[in-house]
Amino acid sequence: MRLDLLYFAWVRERMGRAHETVELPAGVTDVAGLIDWLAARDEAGAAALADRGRLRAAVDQAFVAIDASIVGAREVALFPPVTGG
Amino acid sequence: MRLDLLYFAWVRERMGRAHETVELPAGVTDVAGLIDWLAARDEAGAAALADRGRLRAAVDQAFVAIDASIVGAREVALFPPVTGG
Amino acid sequence: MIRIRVTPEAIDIAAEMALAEATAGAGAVATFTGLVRADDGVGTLELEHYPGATEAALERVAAQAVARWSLGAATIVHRVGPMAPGARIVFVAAAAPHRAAALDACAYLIDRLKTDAPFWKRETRDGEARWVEARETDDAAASRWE
Amino acid sequence: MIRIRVTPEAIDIAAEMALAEATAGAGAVATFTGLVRADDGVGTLELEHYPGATEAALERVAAQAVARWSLGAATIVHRVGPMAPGARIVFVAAAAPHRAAALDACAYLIDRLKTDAPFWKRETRDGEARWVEARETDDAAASRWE
Repeated sequence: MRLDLLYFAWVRERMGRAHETVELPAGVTDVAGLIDWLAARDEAGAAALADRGRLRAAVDQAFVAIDASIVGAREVALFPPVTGG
Repeated sequence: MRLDLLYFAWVRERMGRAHETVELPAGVTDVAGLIDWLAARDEAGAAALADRGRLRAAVDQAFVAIDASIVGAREVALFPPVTGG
Repeated sequence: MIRIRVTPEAIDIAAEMALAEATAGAGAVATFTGLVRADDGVGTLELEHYPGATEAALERVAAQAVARWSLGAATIVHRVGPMAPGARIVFVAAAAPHRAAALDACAYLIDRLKTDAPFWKRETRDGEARWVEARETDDAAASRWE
Repeated sequence: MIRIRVTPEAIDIAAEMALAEATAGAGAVATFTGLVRADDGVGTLELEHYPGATEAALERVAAQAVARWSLGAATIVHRVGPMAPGARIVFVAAAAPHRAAALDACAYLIDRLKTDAPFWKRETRDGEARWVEARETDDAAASRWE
């Protein structure tokens, strides 16, 4: 499955990129699985995604819980808790 | 006792004046007594002060209850409930 | 900083905001603006007040808000005299380091002003003038701060 | 009327107020402005956001407020990019016929924005940049509206 990934704030900095398009392995079906896969992929992923408690996600631009499905999604974003306003 | 009286809004209109200085009779010692005396004094006073439930007062510029003392006061104001803001 | 103005002039919100924002520690400014409603048939609104007593009452309300919420600034500007539909009648602002204090203090300023300051509104509709009646909900709103 | 802006430009409060005030039935406008505090050692603040998702989130928050309090107008303007101490980060406004609705809706807009919109703050102090941590009090403030 082809998926656009976006990273923000310190997740972006540690990933070393703001976005990428990936070809997901068949077993990755939710946000938590995506995070596991990215963390195992390379050192940048391991560093950016180590602190699971401080990671938040959006699927197709809607905030979701970490166990949310990504089946059929076009875009997933990973980022720290928001701090606007 | 010499006392400055101020009237506002429809109390002012019905009294036909915005202020006056009066010489109070000795028995008038509180706001309620002042209102009774003014209402008995002339027709304008009777008309302006008939609706006691809708009258409010200030003694020396501080809002007070209708039974508040006016002994030693320099200025008493009579007016309807306030409607600012 | 407490800023009280009772004025026949139009209220300049940009200027008032700049003053409130410039106070020490301001990270949050909450404001309330009351307007002459443009769509309910009022031709003009006229505001009468009790000179001296009005300013003193507004000072007291502002000082209470500053003390209760440790504000950097409390502003109350109230227009008096005749004004047209759409005009600003009143503007209040509360500046504080954080938003909860600014928001609560702003509500306090306008709620207390409604019951504690000697202003009277007279509106003209279809050529006929009438004094606006006080609303019981204003007393209820003011008393929730006690 | 819902007005959402996410912009690198300075926030013009006079212009935003005029738009909110001009909506049908406006007798009351409540606003909240968040500022870069000028006195706590921050050199610059930088706001990052998630283009598209941010605007959609702000639209949702504003639409919920309009529906819940029957607002004439809900405005959310949020600045992004680098900004200096004293600058306005965010401005929200709620216009309604009466003040209780305007005040509550204004608090709702800023409380929900803090938790529901994808913005991230990075501040620079003494030449060192750090990402601002989210505050638990923000979640508490947002959840009181549920």
